[in-house]
Amino acid sequence: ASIFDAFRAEIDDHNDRRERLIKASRDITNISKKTIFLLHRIALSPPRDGDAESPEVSASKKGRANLVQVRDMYAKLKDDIAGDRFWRYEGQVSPGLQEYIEALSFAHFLEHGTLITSEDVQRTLLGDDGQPASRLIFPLTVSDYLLGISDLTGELMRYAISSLSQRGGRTKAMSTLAFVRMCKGDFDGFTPQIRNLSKKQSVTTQSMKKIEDAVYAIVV
Amino acid sequence: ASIFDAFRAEIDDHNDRRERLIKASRDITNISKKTIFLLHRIALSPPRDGDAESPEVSASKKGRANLVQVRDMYAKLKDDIAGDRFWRYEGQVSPGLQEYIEALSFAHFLEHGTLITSEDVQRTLLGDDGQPASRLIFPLTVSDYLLGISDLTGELMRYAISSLSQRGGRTKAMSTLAFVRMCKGDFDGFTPQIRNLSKKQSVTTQSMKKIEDAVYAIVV
Amino acid sequence: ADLELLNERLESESQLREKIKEQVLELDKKSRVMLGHLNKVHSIPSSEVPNLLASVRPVLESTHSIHQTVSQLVPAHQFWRWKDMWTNGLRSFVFVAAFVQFLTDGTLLSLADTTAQLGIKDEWKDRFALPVEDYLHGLITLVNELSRLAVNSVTLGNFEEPLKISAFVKDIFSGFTMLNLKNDLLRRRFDSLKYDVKKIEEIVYDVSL
Amino acid sequence: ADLELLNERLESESQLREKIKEQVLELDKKSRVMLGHLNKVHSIPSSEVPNLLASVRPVLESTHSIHQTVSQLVPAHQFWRWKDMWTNGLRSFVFVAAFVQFLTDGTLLSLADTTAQLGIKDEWKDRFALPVEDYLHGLITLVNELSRLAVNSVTLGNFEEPLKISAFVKDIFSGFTMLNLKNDLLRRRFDSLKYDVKKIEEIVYDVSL
Amino acid sequence: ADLELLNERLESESQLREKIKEQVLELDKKSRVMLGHLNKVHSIPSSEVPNLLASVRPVLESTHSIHQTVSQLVPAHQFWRWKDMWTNGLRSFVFVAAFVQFLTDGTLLSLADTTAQLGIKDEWKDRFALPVEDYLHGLITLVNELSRLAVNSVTLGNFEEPLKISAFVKDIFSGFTMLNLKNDLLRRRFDSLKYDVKKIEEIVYDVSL
Amino acid sequence: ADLELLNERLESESQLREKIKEQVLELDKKSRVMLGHLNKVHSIPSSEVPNLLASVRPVLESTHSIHQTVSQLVPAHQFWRWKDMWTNGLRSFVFVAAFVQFLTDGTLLSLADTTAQLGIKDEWKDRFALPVEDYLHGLITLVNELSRLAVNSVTLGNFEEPLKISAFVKDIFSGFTMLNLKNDLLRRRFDSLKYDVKKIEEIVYDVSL
Repeated sequence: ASIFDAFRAEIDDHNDRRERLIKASRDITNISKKTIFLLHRIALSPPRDGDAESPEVSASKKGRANLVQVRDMYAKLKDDIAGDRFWRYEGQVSPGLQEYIEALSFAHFLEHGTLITSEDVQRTLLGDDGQPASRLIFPLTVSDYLLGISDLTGELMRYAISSLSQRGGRTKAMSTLAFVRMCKGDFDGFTPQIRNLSKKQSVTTQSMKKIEDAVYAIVV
Repeated sequence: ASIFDAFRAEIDDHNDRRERLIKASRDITNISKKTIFLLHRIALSPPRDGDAESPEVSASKKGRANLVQVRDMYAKLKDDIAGDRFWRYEGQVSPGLQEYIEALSFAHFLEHGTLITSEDVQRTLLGDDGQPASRLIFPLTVSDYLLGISDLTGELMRYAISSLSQRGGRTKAMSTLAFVRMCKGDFDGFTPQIRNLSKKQSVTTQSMKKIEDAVYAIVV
Repeated sequence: ADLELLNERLESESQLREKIKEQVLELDKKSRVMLGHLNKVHSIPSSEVPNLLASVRPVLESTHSIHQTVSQLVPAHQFWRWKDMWTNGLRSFVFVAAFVQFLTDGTLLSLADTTAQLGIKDEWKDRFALPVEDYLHGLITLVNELSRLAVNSVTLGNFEEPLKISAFVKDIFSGFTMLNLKNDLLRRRFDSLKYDVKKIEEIVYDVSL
Repeated sequence: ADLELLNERLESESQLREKIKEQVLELDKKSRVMLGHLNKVHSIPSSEVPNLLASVRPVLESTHSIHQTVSQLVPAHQFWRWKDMWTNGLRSFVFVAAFVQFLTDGTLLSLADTTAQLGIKDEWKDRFALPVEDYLHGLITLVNELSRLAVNSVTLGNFEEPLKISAFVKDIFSGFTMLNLKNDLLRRRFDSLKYDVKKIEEIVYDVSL
Repeated sequence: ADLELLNERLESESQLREKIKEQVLELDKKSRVMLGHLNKVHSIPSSEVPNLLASVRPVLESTHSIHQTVSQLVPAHQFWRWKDMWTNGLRSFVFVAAFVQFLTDGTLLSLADTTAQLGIKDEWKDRFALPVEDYLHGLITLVNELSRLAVNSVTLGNFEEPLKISAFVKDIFSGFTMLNLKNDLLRRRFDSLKYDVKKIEEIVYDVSL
Repeated sequence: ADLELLNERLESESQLREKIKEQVLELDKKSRVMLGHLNKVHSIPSSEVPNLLASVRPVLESTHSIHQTVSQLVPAHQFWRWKDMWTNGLRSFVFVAAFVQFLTDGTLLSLADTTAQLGIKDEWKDRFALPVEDYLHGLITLVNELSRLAVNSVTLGNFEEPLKISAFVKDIFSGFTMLNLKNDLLRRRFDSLKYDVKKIEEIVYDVSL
């Protein structure tokens, strides 16, 4: 039975690592959700005279500052997700990561009005020395990127509809609508390859229609 | 809105009656389950010298005495289930009724070793004066009869397997097995017409195989 | 022998079911025809409505003889045993009769009058009847349809119709609020009536501007 | 020996499944491309619609050769065995063809014309065909999409489009009312059409004020 | 006009469905009768088996004419469209035929012989046939039943039967092992065969002690 | 541009998946062949076992080159990304190797020796390896099979085999009890081992009488 001793250590290591990553994923989800809430609150607050930047830009900056915590958490976990381990524990890492991408892409949209690229997301996940590729904490999968962004459209729906009650809200809503339509159109091609994307695309479609209906109601 | 006043009274009546019948059905289920427990206990107790009747017969008598309570409950409810009302509230009446039939048929089997007929079941559901047909508290449907008996086979499986550890248990188990096989065979023809019977027949088949395996284990 | 008896009972029930089903298919056809006709009310001027109703009434009457046939098929005291088979059709006939009545003179067809218009006789009551519940379902369908009609009549330039509809629907709605409905389909459909009432009020508001 | 024979048959079926699947993936790609193009109709002025349609038509035509390939892969008499593999794609092609036709001249594409536009030949009928049911599914998708278009055309300032859409959709709706549908997915989708029709009528109402 | 045509097609399909259903009900009755008879094999001495089989064979033959009727109802090329309606019955006939054969001479009925015994003609192949998959389902049911028979024959004092069953079942099992099954119901049922094989082996073990 | 890049990545991944799948189908075939051979061990005298094993070993060796091909297909550090594709096959190879070893000399094949017998090289470890978990799954399958073999060897008159099996299985079982398994498939399969161990003990008891 001595050969089982070695197995025992390996299995215990695996279980511990799995637990650590599940806990970290929950913490990252919480930080990301709080950041999204913060982004809504600041971006929709009325601009004050004398402010150098628009509410959106200042929301985005504060949001991104908040999200640095997430990067630090990943850096601390890097031994648990290095190399092949990332793939072994992908199921534990993904949920938090997708929430993080959702928050990050919302912050990016508020400042630039564009879709954050996967490269930009990957760039926030470098090791301490900030060097490229070789220093990735872990590789960003196409799936996590697309599924994270897909969740963004629901937030954008709430953002667009809330902004309709403000001055200049219609323009804001129309540009948000254009963005959501683009996401919907661009991502449709990925549905066969990415699991669960098709369900999220249906949610995106619903969000898009809700913005369209809200804009319509303002027009007539 | 005055026409709605009449509707209101009618709807309230209906709701009250429904509640009464659901409660009664639960009480009847409880009495029946307790009776089944009693039947197992007495029938499997060792026969004592000097007893005039076998444990089975005495179980059956006590069980049937117990079940008179059920008949009395139905008699008390007779206005709620008279005539067409039985069909309106069939869904509320059936669950308790089927449990009652299960208990009654178990008592009958213990005394006679045969399947109680639907007529015999119906005869326990007459009005106070004990007159036939015209005094039925309600008509017994083929479905309630067959579904009630189908539940019996599970009890018979427990009964047969318990009795195998007693003297003469093998003969008892073989005759119970023959009875269960007969139920299975006879009821198969009814599965297309009776909803849910086919599911209960699968349970009967499982019970039958369990008795077969138990008898086999005694043989080898 | 007992089982054979049971089998005979089941056989005769299943034959009865087949016979009733045939009649129900006929009723469904009539229902589709009348709903098809009445659907046009949303796109024709009010002057053409009487003609439309004239085309519906004979179809509604033609259901009487089918109802009678069903009432003869159903055994005594077994109305509730078989009624699920034709409930959908019956509810849509209630809707048709009540809609026709509303379009004719703006009044609400009572339960008794609906029963009469569907040719259902009181002496059949343990074999074929119109229960309150089904009558109420028909009225809810009517309100659903009237909120649509309010919209379309304005589009066709008829600004009186929404006022008429609004008063009518409010009476029905307040009648329903008196009922102590259980948490069933009728309750859920009633809960959704609020949106129709609100929609109709908004239209009345719009045309009053 | 018998089992070896059976295994050969199972193997060749599984190979055929793979081959059909490859074609179906191609069809799905084309479907996504066309839906992607047509999606833009909600955000462009009507003057640009002809160009949009011009970009869709050749893709639709390019499905012909794939349909032909599939029709050659499917063994004689086995259309109904394999059709589930491409049903979704086929229904979306029906939608695309019917949407293009509506946007072109406002008319409804018939079943026969749809079959022709998808390049499906009558002589393939035991291997590849367009069943009635799938045609009807495509039309329901079209109505769903048109209720969205009615909303967005108003937002873009085009107040004529909802009127055109409303008349078109009413015709389809009253056609469906007459159909004797089984109690299946198609039936449930038809039941939900009412909401689209109602929504479009409300839009016509809004713009008529 | 197009929709009327479509409705006619839907109507005739639904009538056809009814007609096939009638035949399927007949087949189901015969299936239940035969299963009822064969069920007795578990409680009778082996000397009575030939009589039992003699009572089953004519019922099995009587399915031929119904199969023929179905083959005439199904439109050309539409076997795969309608087959789900009778698949269950057909699989139980395969089981019956194969069980009868095993009880008669201990051999395995081939697919071709099963087809013949069910009176299915090769010339109907685009309307009515016995697919490999359904034949295999029937064989799995046979193995399930034989594990029960092994138990009961021992109880009845017949210690030879389990040996015969064990050899027969092992052959079927090793045949299945070679098949490249899809990940579907058939695959799952095959996976569960292991338990039957194991159970039968344990019975052989018990009687060999 | 970013999306195009993503698409290229997905395309190349899906091509890779296809290539690996081809290899996996080959592995599955080999697995079926070996399981088919080894299944015969339950019905042959022990004198014929060496010949049987001789027919299995070359097939097991023939998997080496496929494992190598897979190891070359998988990108560096992506073993865990792709391994689900061949896990089932790999576990059955572990079973085959360990069963062959047991039948040869009655010893337990270690993880390292299993890895060697499957031709898996240590230098592939971030692309193709034999994880502990899969090795353990293979051992559980072996115990399942050995409880069957214990039964059948007695039937064939070999009363020594159960004793050998019993000792062997007890060692494995006590090894497993040292592991802290999570509530997953491996745990559930381990829990079911108790029944096999008990069964084998009963057989040892029977033959010791």
